[in-house]
Parts: sequence; C-alpha cells; structure tokens
Amino acid sequence: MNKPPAVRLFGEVGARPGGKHTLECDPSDVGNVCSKIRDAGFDFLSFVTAVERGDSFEVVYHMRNTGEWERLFLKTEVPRDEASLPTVSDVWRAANWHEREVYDLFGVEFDGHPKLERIILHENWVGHPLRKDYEEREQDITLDMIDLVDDEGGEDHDVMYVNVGPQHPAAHGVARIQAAFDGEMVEKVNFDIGFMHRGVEKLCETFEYRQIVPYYDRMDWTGPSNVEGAYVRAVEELLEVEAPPRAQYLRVIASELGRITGHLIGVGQMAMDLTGMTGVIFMYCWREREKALDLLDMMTGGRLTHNYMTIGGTRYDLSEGLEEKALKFTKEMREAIVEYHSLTTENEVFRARTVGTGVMDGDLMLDWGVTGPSLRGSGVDYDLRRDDPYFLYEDFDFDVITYPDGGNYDRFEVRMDEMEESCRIIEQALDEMPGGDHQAKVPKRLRADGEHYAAVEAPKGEFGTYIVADGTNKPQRLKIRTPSFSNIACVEDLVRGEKIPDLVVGFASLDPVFGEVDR
Amino acid sequence: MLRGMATVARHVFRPLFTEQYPEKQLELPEIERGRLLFLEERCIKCRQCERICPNGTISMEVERDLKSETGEKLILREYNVHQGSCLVCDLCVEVCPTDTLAWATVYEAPTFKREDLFFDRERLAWETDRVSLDRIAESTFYERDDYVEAVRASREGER
Amino acid sequence: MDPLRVPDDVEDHAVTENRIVEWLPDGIVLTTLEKALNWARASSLWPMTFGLACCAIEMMGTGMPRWDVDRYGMGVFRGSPRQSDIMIVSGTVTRKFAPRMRRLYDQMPEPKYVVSMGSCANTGGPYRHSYSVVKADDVVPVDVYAAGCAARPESLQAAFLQLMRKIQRDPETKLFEKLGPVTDWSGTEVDWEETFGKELDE
Amino acid sequence: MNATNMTDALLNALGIYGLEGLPLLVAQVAVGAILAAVIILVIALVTYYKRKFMGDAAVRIGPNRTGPFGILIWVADAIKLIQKEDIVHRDADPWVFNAGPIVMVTATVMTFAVVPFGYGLVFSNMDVGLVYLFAISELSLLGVIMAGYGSNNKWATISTLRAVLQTISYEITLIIAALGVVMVAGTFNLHEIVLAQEGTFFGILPRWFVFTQPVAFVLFTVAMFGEIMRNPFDLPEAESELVAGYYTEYSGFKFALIFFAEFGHMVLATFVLTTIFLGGWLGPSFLPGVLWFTVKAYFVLLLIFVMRMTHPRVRPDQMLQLGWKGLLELSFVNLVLTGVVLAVVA
Repeated sequence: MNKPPAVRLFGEVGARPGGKHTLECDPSDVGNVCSKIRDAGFDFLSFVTAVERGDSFEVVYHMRNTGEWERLFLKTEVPRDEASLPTVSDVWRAANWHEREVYDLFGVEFDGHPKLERIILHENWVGHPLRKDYEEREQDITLDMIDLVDDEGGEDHDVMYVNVGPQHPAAHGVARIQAAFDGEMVEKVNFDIGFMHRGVEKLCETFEYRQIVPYYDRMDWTGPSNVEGAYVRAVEELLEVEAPPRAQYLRVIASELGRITGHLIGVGQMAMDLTGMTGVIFMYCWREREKALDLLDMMTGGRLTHNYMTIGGTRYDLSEGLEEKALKFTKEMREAIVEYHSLTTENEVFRARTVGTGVMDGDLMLDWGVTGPSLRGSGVDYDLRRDDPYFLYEDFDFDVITYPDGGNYDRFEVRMDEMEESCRIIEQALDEMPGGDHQAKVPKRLRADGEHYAAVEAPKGEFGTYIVADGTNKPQRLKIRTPSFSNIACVEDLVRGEKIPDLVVGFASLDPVFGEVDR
Repeated sequence: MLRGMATVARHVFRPLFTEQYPEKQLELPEIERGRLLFLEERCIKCRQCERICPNGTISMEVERDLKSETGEKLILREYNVHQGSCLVCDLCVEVCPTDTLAWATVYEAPTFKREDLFFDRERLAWETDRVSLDRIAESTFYERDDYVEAVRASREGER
Repeated sequence: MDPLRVPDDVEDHAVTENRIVEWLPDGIVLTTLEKALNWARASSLWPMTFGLACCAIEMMGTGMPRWDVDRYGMGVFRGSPRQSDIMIVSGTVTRKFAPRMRRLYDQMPEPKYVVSMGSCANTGGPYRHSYSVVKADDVVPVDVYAAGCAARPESLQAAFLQLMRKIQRDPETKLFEKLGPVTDWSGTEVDWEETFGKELDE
Repeated sequence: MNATNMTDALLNALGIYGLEGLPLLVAQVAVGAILAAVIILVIALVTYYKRKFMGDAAVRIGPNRTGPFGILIWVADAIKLIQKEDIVHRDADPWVFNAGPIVMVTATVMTFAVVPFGYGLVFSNMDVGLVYLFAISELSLLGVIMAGYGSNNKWATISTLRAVLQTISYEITLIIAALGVVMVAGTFNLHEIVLAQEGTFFGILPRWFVFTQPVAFVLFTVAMFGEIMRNPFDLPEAESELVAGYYTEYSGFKFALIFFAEFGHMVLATFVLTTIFLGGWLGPSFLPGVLWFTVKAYFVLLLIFVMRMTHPRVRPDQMLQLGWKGLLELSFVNLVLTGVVLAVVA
C-alpha cells in the first residue's frame, strides 16, 4: 500500500503511468478506467477540467481516496476538431456538473451524458470562451430571451413550475432554481447557474502570477482570506518557495478569522431563511462579524478584499495591538455563540424544522463531491487542515467536527462548533507566534513550469487551484476548483420530496456562495 | 424557546452597536486602502505600476525628450487613475520603487456621473493635496513627512 | 446596437417628474407639495433585497446593526421589486444576468432610483476585460455611483445621502450637514441648476 | 360617563342631544370617521414603534432622522407609498386585484367597533360582540384570497392556499377557546365580559379570565398567532420562501393598505386578548381605565414582537398537525371541563 496509487493502479485499470500521481489513457477507455479506479477505492472526484495543448485538449480528472488519503490524476487527450469522449457521470455523480462545465467552456462533448447543456453561459452563447482562439463578439442576449418557466412535464396540471430566483430572497445571490411543486411538495429541481460568471479563469491566463491573488478574494466574499491561501499554496508548491513560519502563522490567523466570518454568514443566513427578515439572529451574527472584519481590516488593510497573502509570505506583519484585540474578540465570540445557540438549536421550533430534514448520507455526499462542513455534517471525517496540512496547521491542536445524521440541523451545528474551534486556533497562533520575517525572498519576475494542484479547507469546503504553467510568467491554464460548485449540485437529491420551506433551508444549509459557483 | 426570548429581551437593554455614520466616522487603521494618491514629484516614470495593475486602472503616457532643459530624459504626459475600476489590491503601491503611490484612508466618493470617478493628472494632484495630505502627514505608516511638507510647500508656491 | 443598451424611448428617470404635480396649476401649493413629496421619497427609500456579488455582503452589512440604514428609513428591505424604491446594483453585472436585471428594474414602480455600488457595477472593475461582464449603466440608468472595491458601508451610505439630496433637489438640506455642499473635483461648487436643471425642466 | 356607547357619549359631550333620523345618522357617521381616524393613527404609531423596538432588540437604533426620534417615519412611508406608481400587471384580474386590499382594510377597521377601551368607551356595544368580532375579522381572509387570486402570481397562489388552510385550522380553536370564557361570563357582549372580570380572589389576584381559564388563554394566544399570521405562524407571507406572499404583486397605495391591514389585525388581536383574558380596562383606580387597557395591550404587543424576532416559522404540515391534532382537542376538553365545573358550582 506504500506505493503511489498511480504505480499500483496502472496495470489494474489498463492505463499508462504519466507521473507520480498521474495515469494516462485513451479517450475511449475513460469510462472503463474510471469505474475501475472507483472500484479501487477512489470515492471522491474533485474536478474535471480540460487544458488546451496545441491541437488537442487534455481532459484531466482528479480523484481522491478519502480513506487512505491518496490522490490521483487521470489524463486523456482528445483532438480539438472532434473533441468527444465517454462520460463518467454514471461513475461519480459529481462528474455531471463538471463535465457540463467543460462542455460549456471548451466545447468538449461527453457521450452518454444525461443532460449535456450549457451550464454557466447563456444557452444562446456563441463560442467556447476558454479556448485560446475564442474571440469576443457581440452576444445575442436580449430582454425577451428570459424564459420564465421550464415547461417540461407537459400536460401534468397538478404540478406547478416555479422559478426560484435569480432574484429571490433565499437565492443567496443569484441562482435560478427551476422547481416543480406539487402543492407544497417539491417534485423536482433544476439548477440554472452562471449569473455571476465573470470569466476569472480566462482572465487569469493573461495575468502574471502575483496579479492573480486579488481575484481570489472576490470569489468567496464571505471569507476571502482562506481562498487566497488556495492560490498561494499552489504557486508556492509549484515554485518550491517556502514562506517563513511567522508568515504561515499570520496566514492561519487570517484564515481562521475568515472562517469565522464565513460561517457567521452561513449560520445567519440559514437562520434568517427559517425566521424571516425580522429575525434577530442574523443581526447578532453580523455584530460579531463586524468585529472580525475590524480585526481583518487592521491586519490586511481591507475589510472584504484583503489581498493579504503574497507568494512567499504575507503583505504586512502583525499590526500593533492586534493581539489583545483578537483575544478579546475570541472571548466575545464564545459568549455570542452561546447566545446563538439559545436562539437556534435550543429553540423547539428550530429543531422541529431542521432535525431530520434534508438528510443525505455521507457516501452519497462524497459521490456528489460535497466537501467542507456540509460533508462533515454527514459524519464523514474529512478536513484538509488535518489530512493534508498546509500553513503549518499540523502545529495546532484542534478537533475536526463531525455530526452523524446528515440533516440540515447537523450541518448547522458543524458550523457553530467550527467557529469555536477557529477561536481556539487563533488563540494558539497568537500565543506561539514565531519571530522572524514575514516574507521570504522571492524573485521579482516569477516563472514557473510544470503543473500542480493544491487545495485548502475554505469555509465552504475544498478550494483548490490547478495550475498548468508553461515556463512563462503567466499560467497557461488556471482551473479553480470551488467547493460551492460541487456542493450545490447535490441539492436536487437533497430536497426531492421535501416541502417548499425545506427547499429553501436545505439550500441554505449548504451555504453556497455564487462567486465560487460561477467564478 | 423561552431562553431565546430572554436573549432577545436582554438585548433591548444592551448598549447600541451602531455607528452613526455621517456624524461619527470610524478610526480606520493606517494601512487601510481607500483611495490612490499620486505624488508626481517622486515619479521616475518607470511604468511599473501601469504594468502590474491587473485591469488597466492606471494608465500613463511618457514621452522621451532627449533635449530636455531640466535634464530629465522622460516627461510624464498623462497619468490617469480610474477610481471607478480600481480594485484596491495594493500591487502598484508595493511595486513602486520611489513610494510615489500611496493610499489614503478616504473612502467616500459618491458621484452622480461615472466620469467623475476618473482621475487625470491634474485632478490627482488636487486630490492628493486637498483630501489626503493631512492624513498622510499624520500617518507614520508611510514615513514620508518630509516629502509631504515639500509637496505642500510647492503647491502653495504655485498659488 | 448593443442589445443591453437602454433604449432611447425609455424616459430618463434620473429625477422622475412628479405625476401629481404635473396636472396641478402652477402656483401656491406646488412648491410646498413638491417639497413634502420629495421629503417623503427621500426619507423612505426601501431597497430591494438584491445582492449580486462581493458588494452585496457589504450592502447587507449596511443594513445590519453596525451601520443601520434604518436610521434613514431605509431599513425595510423588500423582496418584491413592486414594493421597493431603490435598486442597489451591488456587484458584477454579467451578460447572462443583465436582461433579468433590466426586467427587475422595469418591474419597480416609479419613482425609482438606482445606486451603482463598487467598481464592478461602475465600470466592470476587476473584470472589465472579461468576456461576460457589462457595466451597470449599460443596463439601467444609474443615479449615484459609490466607489470602492468592495465599497465600504460608509461609502455606500455616503451614496445614499447623496441620492437623498438629489431627490430633495436641495443642496442645503439639513440631513447632510456632514457632507457639505456638492463640489466638483476642482473644489468649485456644483451649479445645481446646471447639473440637474435639465431634468427639472423636462 | 354612563352611556355604554362611545358615539352617543361623544355626541353628548359635544352637547348634541336628542337627534333622530338622518341627522343622527350623519352625526354618527361623522363621529365614527373621527374615531376610525384615531384608530388609524394608533396603528400607524405602532408601525413606528415596531421599527424602533426591533432596532433596539438588535442593538441598533432604528429610524431617527425623520422628525424627532424619527417619529415621522410613518408619515414619510405613507406619503411615499401613496404617490408611487400603481402597477396592475398584464395578467392580473384588475377588479379582484384592486378590491382585495380594500376588503382587508375595511374588515380590519370595522372590527374595532366592538372593542371596549374603557368603561363605556366602545363604538358599538353589541350583545353579540364576540360573534361579530370573529365574523368580521374573517372577512379580511376574503381580502387575502382576492389579493392572491387576482395577482395571478405563483407565489401569491401558494401563499393564499396557506393562508386559507391556516385560518380555517386555527379559527375553530380560537372560537372554542373563547367559548370557555363566554360560558363563565354568561354573555357574548365584550363590554360585559370585561365587567365579569371585576373583583379579586383573596384580595390580591384579579379575577381575570387568564387565571380562571388558563388553558383557554394559552390556546387562544397560540391560535391568535396563527390567525394574525405572525411568527411562528407567518407562513402566508414567509419572505424567505414566498418573496412577499399574497401581496407580491402589489405596489404603491394598495400595498400601503395591505400593510396597514396587517398591522391593524395585529393591534386588534392584542386588544381582543386584553379584553377577553386580561380584564380590559380594569385595574387599580389610580390610573384611568383607558391607560390600563393601553398598558396591557402594550405588553401583549411586546410579546408578539419578541415572538416574531425569536422564532423560526413552522412548516405547513407542522402547522396543520398542531392545529388539528393538538389545539382543537384541547379546546374541546377545556370547554367540557368548564361546563362540568360550572354545573358543579351552580
């Protein structure tokens, strides 16, 4: 079992080894190989993407063995003109949306996919923007192209088709859920995302390495400092730069503060969806969040868009007076969490509404590619901070919170408890802050070669960056693996047969952020 | 159920958390990034800020003048900062070798027209002078008191 | 023609003419009535629960205890566009979303106001070279632009105050002592008539 | 003030006696209009107070710029809503759509006629006051149905269905619980129900029905929350699910009417609860009766506000379960027990 999986598996699954963690195979074999890989214990598909290599597309699959913590890439090349290969959405459910995304942005077709349509861009969009030869043109999208209701289902008059969103109080941004209601019952939901698609991946191909960091801030706007880590970690590992320990500790503090702010929004919004806008719990959450934002502001110079982590360190050293303020904050935060509990989990109505609704078991969640608190709410003990340590997280003593039942209530509780753990980590980091410099020496012009994937545990789950560098000072392709994109894909299974209120709450319990979903 | 109601009732008697904005403004940390300032006298026209800016917020026009009387080889024709698209990322300030660029902790800029967010050279100078020079002078973060004094003196001289 | 551009026949709503005042004869009650109406409009701007991107978080924060826009009477966030007066374009407007945003705007009853919040809505901001991003004023007519990325709550509040001023058409109004008179970038005071006079006359 | 009818009392106070026929009618209408205006003012002030209190509970300020302490905010809201564009969208049924809010407001204001604010301070001292109250307040449900149906909007439809379900489920409990009180008091007249609560037990505990009919009180309160559609039973207008419920499509003045009717309903509920269970205007004589009434109603209002801020809303099926499988049975048990006790005592 000590051999790297790629070496161990290649004979078994009928593929060529392409590197330490990489297998290669022919496009026509993909379905076959993938089901064998899955049988070998790789139960989690992180992402599927494509990279343009001259006249062909290289389609990359990234799998994870959550039990033994092994990772594996599978690569296959399809010609540009007839880009088509078999789907693996029957092997991992998670592949469904990822393949649609590749189809949408690259024009690679997946045979046998249940619903191969554009997922992010408008259905009338011309061209595939992530192809290198894509030319921007006037897109034919006008006012009267708003299709109000998806009328598939024909003459079934008992079912009411309703658009939840894109502008809806519970849409958490801009998502469109085409739902079919039978009375109060949710029969079917169909997601339409991409309203916040800003084309970051394409933009990043035109940027130098250090210009990309601020764009990461703007993806998860509830806890930006974690997300910066995803990029910084990937680039540092690619360039083999190591940030000094002080910088790592500072990054941990920023990340955990970001996690608190992110979870406060997640917790508050879910409670607000349950209570209505008159509920006070969201306001109380914001009170603590403002305090955390003040700390981040002191630390990074920005309230929401920090751009704090640099390649090889952090932008600023620990500001004066931050330590005592942070300690005061963690103390107040713990008191506030007790208050939140008195308003939510100790409330009978809250329990009646959340316990036992939106239940999904851990295996199915993994199959959908769900990560983060939503997965841990289903009892799967999986946290990148512990399983794949970064930023010296191995120095810290913290618990990975899991709750067994996988309902809305459990996901809520995981977030509440994780905030307390974050407070603990912040206190430890401040206590054991090492001296030294906060920025390593990094060449002004960064050039990288090779490819690398690294991920961090963001408030929503595994936030990863897959960089393909070609030796210049700009990445050739930057794939951003965002947790929310995979997380909300499971909503259609999560809410089927539930009531309308539970559709809203179940969606909120996954805590999606649409900057991440659509990028 | 009752504990939740007690929590709410307790909060009625808590001190208010609100900052009454227009009357009271927060003390912002010195490193707060608000608005970009440009101290033209320091600029060596190296164009690094223009290059590092991810979305072309900064644009400059430099002319080569070999027969210049002042001895400077490069003349700055234009220097524009479009506040309306600035993403306050700090890259330009970091990259500037002569501390020409700086942040002021000024954030209010409501305008009725989009064009008003566009700062050309003249306007930047005015902005630097009026809005933010005091704040920079008070700030120890940038360590440039002498420079601020010099700029102010030169401006007063012009008038 | 850019399909997302505002059609020419849509009336420039920036300061919408008051319907009641229109058919009243010029004279005694007119100014007082108009003042009262404008005061009411400015003091009771109900925003739409309309969040787009990063700035939406700051917009939410502006409604929350720390900044509390309810002080200006703006605390009633309405989910339905039919009941809201002000649309805060709080984030990036993408090509896919733009038609929807226009529809939301059309669903709002007159008089309605739009605040463009943050760099993305102002100019496309960080994404202005992207293939899928448009500006807010390509889609809807904007009254006030709030700068920042993401715009701080204070910045948004300053924009609200400016908007209230614009609605009241009174540069000297007491609500806004802190902001002082409206000046252009060179420090000279804006000629109110010149800036808004056209809209007043129409 | 001996007259038990506020209209007559006011006319008497103005020195107008012995009117008959048409002049009497005109005078009554005029006085009624004035009193209705007072009620409207009270409700408007309650909207202001609600915003202030909610602000307080959320450690923020609430309106404070319009007028001293922001007290004119409701004026601004009202003026603004009245002058807003009135949209009747293409697919709506204009007659039903327009009539809905009017029915709601009329029903709400009419119900105040039988509420006794003090000794003799009642607009219309009917013998069937309680029956009238339940009957007329149900009319506003008709308004809700009209609004929801006329809107031709899917959210409004779902909301209307919920509203009807909820009102039917809780109305019965509400009435049966109130019947317990009626049995003890021996009358449907609200004025006399209050009078029946005079006196004290053992010289300390007032003889209010909250103490003699505690089960009925609890049932009535819960059913009342269901009836006025407030948290935790605010299913019909659930903002986070149904956008704005049955009034999603309303704008401007009609929205103002609906808003007003909702608040009116809430205020009415506090008044009724005060009258039936909390001894109305009764209290130690160092304060006038109207003030006692106000104080009691105020605390009931606070209860509604705090409930609204604290509790999540229940799911429709849970709401039905509670209504039909819990409250209804209990209310009947209470009714029978009251009868038995009364028979024994008699």
